[in-house]
Amino acid sequence: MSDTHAQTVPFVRDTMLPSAAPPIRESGAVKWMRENLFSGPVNTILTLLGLLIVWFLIATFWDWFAHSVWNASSLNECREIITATWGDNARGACFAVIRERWNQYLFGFYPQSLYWRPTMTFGLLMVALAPVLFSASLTIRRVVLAITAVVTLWAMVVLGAPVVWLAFAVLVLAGGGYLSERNITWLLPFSAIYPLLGVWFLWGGSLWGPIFVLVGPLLGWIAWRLVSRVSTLLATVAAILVTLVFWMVFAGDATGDAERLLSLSIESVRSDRFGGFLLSLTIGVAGIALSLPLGIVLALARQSDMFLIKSLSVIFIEFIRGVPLITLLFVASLLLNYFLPPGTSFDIILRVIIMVTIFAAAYMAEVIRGGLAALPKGQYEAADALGLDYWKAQRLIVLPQALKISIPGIVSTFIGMFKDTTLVTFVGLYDPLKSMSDAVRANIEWKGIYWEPFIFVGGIFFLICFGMSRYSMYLERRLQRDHR
Amino acid sequence: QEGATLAQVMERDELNCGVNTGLVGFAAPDANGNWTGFDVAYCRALAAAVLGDPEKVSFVPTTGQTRFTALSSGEVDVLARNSTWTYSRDTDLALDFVGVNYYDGQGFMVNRELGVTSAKELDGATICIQTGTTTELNLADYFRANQMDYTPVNIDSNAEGEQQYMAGACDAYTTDASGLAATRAAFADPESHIILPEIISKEPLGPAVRHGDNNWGDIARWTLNALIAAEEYGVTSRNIEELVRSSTNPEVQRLLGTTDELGAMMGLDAEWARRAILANGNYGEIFAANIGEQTPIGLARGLNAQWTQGGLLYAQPFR
Amino acid sequence: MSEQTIPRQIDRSQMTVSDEVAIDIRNMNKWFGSFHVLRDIDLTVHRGERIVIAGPSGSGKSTLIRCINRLEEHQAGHIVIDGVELTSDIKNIDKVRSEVGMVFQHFNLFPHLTVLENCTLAPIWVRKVPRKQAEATAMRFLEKVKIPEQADKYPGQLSGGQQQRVAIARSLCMQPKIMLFDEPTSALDPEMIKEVLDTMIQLAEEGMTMICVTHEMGFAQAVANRVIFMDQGQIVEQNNPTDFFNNPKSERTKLFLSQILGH
Amino acid sequence: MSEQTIPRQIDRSQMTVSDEVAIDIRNMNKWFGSFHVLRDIDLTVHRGERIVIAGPSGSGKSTLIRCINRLEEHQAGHIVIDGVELTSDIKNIDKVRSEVGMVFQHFNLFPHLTVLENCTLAPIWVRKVPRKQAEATAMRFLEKVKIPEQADKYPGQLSGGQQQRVAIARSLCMQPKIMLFDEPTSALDPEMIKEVLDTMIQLAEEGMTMICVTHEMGFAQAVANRVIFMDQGQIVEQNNPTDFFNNPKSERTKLFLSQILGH
Amino acid sequence: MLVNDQRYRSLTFQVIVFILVMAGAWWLVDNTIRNLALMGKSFDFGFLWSRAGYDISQTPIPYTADDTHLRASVVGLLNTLIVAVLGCIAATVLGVIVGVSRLSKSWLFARLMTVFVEIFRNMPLLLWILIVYAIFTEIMPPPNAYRGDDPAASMIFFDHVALTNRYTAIPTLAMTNDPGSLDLGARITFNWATIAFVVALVGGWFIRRAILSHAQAVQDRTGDRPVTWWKNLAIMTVPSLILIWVFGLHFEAPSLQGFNFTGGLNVSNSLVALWLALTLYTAAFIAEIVRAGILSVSRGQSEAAFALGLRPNRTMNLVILPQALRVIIPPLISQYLNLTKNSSLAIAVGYMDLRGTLGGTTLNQTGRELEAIVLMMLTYLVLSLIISSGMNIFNARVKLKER
Ligand SMILES: Nc1ncnc2c1ncn2[C@@H]1O[C@H](COP(=O)(O)OP(=O)(O)OP(=O)(O)O)[C@@H](O)[C@H]1O
Ligand SMILES: Nc1ncnc2c1ncn2[C@@H]1O[C@H](COP(=O)(O)OP(=O)(O)OP(=O)(O)O)[C@@H](O)[C@H]1O
Ligand SMILES: [Mg+2]
Ligand SMILES: [Mg+2]
Repeated sequence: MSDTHAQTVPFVRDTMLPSAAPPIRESGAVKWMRENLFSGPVNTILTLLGLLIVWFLIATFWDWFAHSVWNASSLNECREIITATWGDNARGACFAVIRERWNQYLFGFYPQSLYWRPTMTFGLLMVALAPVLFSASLTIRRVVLAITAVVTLWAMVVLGAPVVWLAFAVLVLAGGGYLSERNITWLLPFSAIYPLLGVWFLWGGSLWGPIFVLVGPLLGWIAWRLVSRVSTLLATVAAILVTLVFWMVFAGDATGDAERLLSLSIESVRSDRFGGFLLSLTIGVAGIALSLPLGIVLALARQSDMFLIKSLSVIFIEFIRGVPLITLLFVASLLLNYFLPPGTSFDIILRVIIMVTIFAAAYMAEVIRGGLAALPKGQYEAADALGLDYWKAQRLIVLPQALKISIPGIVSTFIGMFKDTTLVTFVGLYDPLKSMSDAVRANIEWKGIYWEPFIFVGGIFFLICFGMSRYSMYLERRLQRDHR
Repeated sequence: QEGATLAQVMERDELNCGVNTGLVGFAAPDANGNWTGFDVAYCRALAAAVLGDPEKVSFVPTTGQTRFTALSSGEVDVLARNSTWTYSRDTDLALDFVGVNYYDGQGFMVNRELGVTSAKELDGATICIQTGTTTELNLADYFRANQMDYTPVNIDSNAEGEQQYMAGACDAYTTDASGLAATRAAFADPESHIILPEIISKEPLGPAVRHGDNNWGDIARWTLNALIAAEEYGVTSRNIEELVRSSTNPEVQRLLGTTDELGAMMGLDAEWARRAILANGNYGEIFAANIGEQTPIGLARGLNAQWTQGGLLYAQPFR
Repeated sequence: MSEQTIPRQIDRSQMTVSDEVAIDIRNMNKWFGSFHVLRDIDLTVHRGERIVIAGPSGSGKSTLIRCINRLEEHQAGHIVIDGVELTSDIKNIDKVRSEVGMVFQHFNLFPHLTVLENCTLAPIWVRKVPRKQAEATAMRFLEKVKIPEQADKYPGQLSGGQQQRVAIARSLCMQPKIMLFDEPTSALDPEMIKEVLDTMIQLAEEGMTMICVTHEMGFAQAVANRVIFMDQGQIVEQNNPTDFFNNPKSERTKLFLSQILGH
Repeated sequence: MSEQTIPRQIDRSQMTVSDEVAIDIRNMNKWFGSFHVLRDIDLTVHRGERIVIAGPSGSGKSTLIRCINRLEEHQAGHIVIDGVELTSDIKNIDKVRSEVGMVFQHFNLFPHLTVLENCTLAPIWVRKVPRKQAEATAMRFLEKVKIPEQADKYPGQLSGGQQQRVAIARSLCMQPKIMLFDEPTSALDPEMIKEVLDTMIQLAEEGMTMICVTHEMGFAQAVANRVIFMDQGQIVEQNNPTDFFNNPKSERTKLFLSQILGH
Repeated sequence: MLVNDQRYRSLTFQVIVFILVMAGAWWLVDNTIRNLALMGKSFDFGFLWSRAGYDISQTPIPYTADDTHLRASVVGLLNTLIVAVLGCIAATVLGVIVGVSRLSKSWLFARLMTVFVEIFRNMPLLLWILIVYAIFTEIMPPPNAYRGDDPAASMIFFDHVALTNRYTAIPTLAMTNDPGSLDLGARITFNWATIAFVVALVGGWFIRRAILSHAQAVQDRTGDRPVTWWKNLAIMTVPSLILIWVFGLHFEAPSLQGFNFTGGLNVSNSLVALWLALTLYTAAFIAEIVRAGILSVSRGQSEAAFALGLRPNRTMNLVILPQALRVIIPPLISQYLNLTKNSSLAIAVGYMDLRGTLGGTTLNQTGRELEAIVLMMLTYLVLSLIISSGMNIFNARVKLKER
């Protein structure tokens, strides 16, 4: 054996070497530059190209931004100011149009005296979203709610909200903050009724409407409790029937009667007054809220082993995904009346929301299907073995995990949908991008102004979409870490 | 169906009126979303006649493409969106034009610098044109008839047409002469644009309703007639109260409902025409307030003068 | 490996077998498509029995025990659990499932729920036990499997052995009368095998009816009162562990034993 | 674990060490950013030597052997492989890489190619061997690692142990003079470790120069003729395996050995 | 009871759903029939054969106002396809460049590309279409700026391309020896020269494949791969060069005549703007797909390849790309699908695509909204199905084999 070890030189280190600083070219800014900017000829060229692009962008746009005018009442006045201040050939941006018309870009034709209502609605939306979106971390919740509270209340005061409503907003915000500190899930009931509240705040009218809309499911639930002793399936059918019958037959009259007995209404605002980002957000938020459950149902149907259900869902999804959204919007605006009983006609915004929802839901279904498919079979089996029935297993075991996996996809579907709300311009609604800008430009003062509205509207879209995508990335990382 | 529209409107307590998405002078929302314009005034008059309140109108902005569908699908009760009365629209599209509120014709606007003085010189030009309008068809016909070539630049809305034209993306902009005038009026330098003398088509513009509900058609028609007749008889929004009391002209009396219950024949009350006129004044007042020579749009009455003034406006007798 | 894993003296005092029949399988057959996985299975398990099923891979062991709580459907024959016959009647299936606990090779814990939530989920939603009470029960069983201190962690934060013990506790929380184990230790590192086997032995000592697919022959010898050997979807041999290991009858069993104990 | 894994008598007849120097590392230093990973490494390996590198996690073992075929660049000192110094000269790097085979912890097989294609890829494109011949060679090495029958499968279809053996065969197909192994068995299940170690022993018996980072001390004792212990980026102790294990000199080595052999 | 039996439960449920769906469908159809009757309309596609009467600015096949609505719709469909195909090609090229650049070691350049991606992904496509269109109409000079002795604007690419605010005038190809055309009927013609070029290119491609497989065979036999690039180059170019010479093919540069440039091809700005906006927007998404695809191939793969002595470019071709492509191509194709559907925003710039003709002017002139929209949706649906079935075939072919 010893021959094989002939070469071994026993070696023992008695003093450990200290760690030394790297050679100069291995550290500091020099190294950073060498590695990140000038490592190799290709990268050097790219870096120079990058510098060139940056320089070009700055050179092209700097003047224009630097010479911007914020205070003028028409484009011509802007031009005069620019010429007067920076000389004859100066070019400059005229952001005065934003200053003058910001209200239209944000609120459309919503009555000025009621601007506080949409503001409050979207402020309270944050409270309603807290248990859904911000449940991951208390700090985030605190920050979001604090900012929301300050901004909302400030804006409401500035916009002249009545004291009663200010008090109401303070109450909800404070309550939200308190509950979020204690146990965020207690806010869920508020999230559940928020959609109705939101509709009421935005459109106004009688509070009895939303109340009686709520009563429907309540009665349905009672029916379910009563019948579920006999059969779950029957109970479900009964619950749905009771709800629908109540809505169709009683709700309308009841609202009128109740309103006569005790008037609980605020000034109502018609749909055609919605425009700008108010319209985009309304459609976007409603679409998001509705498309997720619909998408889940479609995804479950597509994963089902019942042939008919599966085929129906596949046909639906593939059909919706196969046609452009704009054609669906055209269906909403041109064809829906063909498909409904003669004489029915309902709000165009509602129709658009339905179409946008269906469209997003088809995409959502595919995203969620990916999440469902990624779940190991063992999870289903364990749920079965524990005696959970299909719906309980889906609700408690499968969906929470599948949705978590699909967060990035879901959020990018949301972003896509929010961006697509601009397409409503093609059915005659006043989206912030095209119709509203056209309307602004239809006035003699602002004729010919393009870039500033584009920048303003684009900037807001960017903030919202970029924010959403970053938050989803954060959420994803966070959920991953939590459960590992 | 017969009478259904009136019942619906009454029940809704609001008139749905299809208008242009934005054509200065004819229909455009201002910064607060209040609609004004020549077509808008008709809608208000109709609402006043039917519902007693000129404010009870919901204006549905329609594009060139969606307007007729909006009407035939019942989304709007009446369409007052400078639409041309043509044979195929009246028959095939199943619309009923209730009259003409503006006699128009298609023209061209070009930049003065171009040095063009006649449409005949437009051979090879690029022409901006709204899609889905009769102008698109007229243009094709005109250039073929004169054996000229052109490149159409299809646009979606008047605002966009202006933008394209202003930027020089087309040599000429074609649409109804009234629209051209309105557009030109809104330019910063109207002087540097000229409207060519050729009018290449007849464009009788008027409100339209659906086929099938003649009663509603009557109401729409006679509201328009009431406005026109009022001008003919000198009934204005200012003197109307006085005339109600004092007018001895039987036709005026019938119009204003002081004698004969004409309104009842259509299912309205006696004072319907009075309210219609009070809403924005008679035809002449509406014209003057929205598109007349005192306005930036500055249209002359021309063909749209009363027949008594050498124009084509001729209200059927109220009898 | 086998000797080491059963360290302590087993207390067989509680481990009595009653006459009551817990599981009665008659003439059961199952096909996957046209592949005949289980052939004419006859098996009666009495309350308190601890049965170990062994056999080469693919012999249908997992399929057999999965049929017992109807994770797989059988196509011919009868399976009667505690007097309830497993047919396609959902009521019966539900009843059986809530009386039969199952532990899987890969634990199949719910990763998005804490250990405690894993354990209380089924009691709360299936048995409709109040949350407080369910949590108390769960803690009792977590103590039994010796990880009460992990109750608020997520499964992903535990070692494999701990996860498997949580899986056992989760099943126990439904207070099943019968426990099925499908190779509960084969996905574990050697050190962790022991802790899981300990837990299972403890269960056996308390008189639980158990059917266990495993290759841990030490465990089989120590605990089982019957070892069943399966091959090609059939029960080839069954016997008490002593005779089974020392005196296998069938050739196939001998071959199998030589492979499994050989290495 | 360590004893069992080396089952058979090792044949040391071929395992002679020549005087020729295969790898000569002098004063080599490496930094990651400002972190000094390797400090003053001096190491001479002769042709036919089998060196095992051990040491706590993060001590720089992987980095050291990755420097040897320039997967990492060293910043000071010299590395000479078979007379070729590793500098940033691409020619030299290519020459060295085609003479040094490397096996990774996670196999890193190409999942889109069959086992055979994995093995023939480099010979065909780097050595420009005709395909027929490359395939013949590949089959020879696949036989040597005992999986010729899997040649047409994809890596995803093999078990971990089989995959690692394919990885070894793939390296061998380039007919390297030196083989580097970076914890080749640490991602494997216990049963699979043996089959991979067997393959490595076989290589050693055929006189391959090997540097192997591993914690399989049984393997080290049986095969290595030198064990190098690293800590904090430096070589703390090197010795023949007998002395290294029975008589460690440095405190750190003792501590490490007590941990690794203890469990 | 049926619902309590595992076997019949799903059947029962399906029957219920089927009945409900049928009832719903019947309800819709019934409503539609009643509505049509009320409006005095019918459901027939006869209008497609009547005279269209309107002009289209860009007609890939001959079309005049006298043609039928059907032909107008086909022109629209071709326009859709043109912008979709051009967009897909350009977006892929740009997207791959940006995606790879994001991984570049040049920090600055990589950051710039990130900014590009984020900006384009997070703003609505409609905004980009409008902005690009506005850039063209507002910033480019009008054609008459090119007029006169001292023009305000000058043509680029050696006086061959003129960017104007209404179109981009590019040279056309002209022939001195025109071989005539093949008439396919319905006034659709193919020039024989075009056919000759297609044949030459397709033939060249097959020959190239033969050369490559020969090279492969030689490599398999001897180990050395013969150099093939010059053969390939020759095969792909020489026949075309000969054809160019035979037909006397040359560029005819546009020149200003009257109002506009003539002689060349005036590509309308609506097409250019739409194409550019679709390209930029989709490229941002493709860049992310490409980046994710490349990152999905673990570092271990390239290290293993390096350790085997493979050079970086070979590693890329033989190891990284084949794996990355599997990840990249499926989402890439769904981006193609999105692009095709998004091209329907052409309406914003007045580009007469399928939606502009069939779903726009035709719909409006004939008042056949039901028929026109149904037809239009079906056409888009068929396009999508074709694209996605291509994707499914690809997926099935490249699926990694696993245990
Ligand atoms: N869902 C299935 N569909 C089709 N065949 C299946 C299915 N599940 C199992 N099989 C087949 O049935 C046979 C028995 O499988 P089973 O899992 O019961 O074997 P096992 O004895 O548990 O093996 P192991 O020890 O590997 O777990 C195997 O041949 C398997 O391939
Ligand atoms: N690419 C890198 N960049 C920065 N630091 C690195 C890099 N690779 C390794 N390191 C650091 O260098 C040190 C040595 O790493 P190395 O992988 O060589 O250790 P090791 O001895 O192989 O440990 P293990 O047994 O865990 O594999 C570690 O602290 C590690 O964090
Ligand atoms: Mg099994
Ligand atoms: Mg390492």
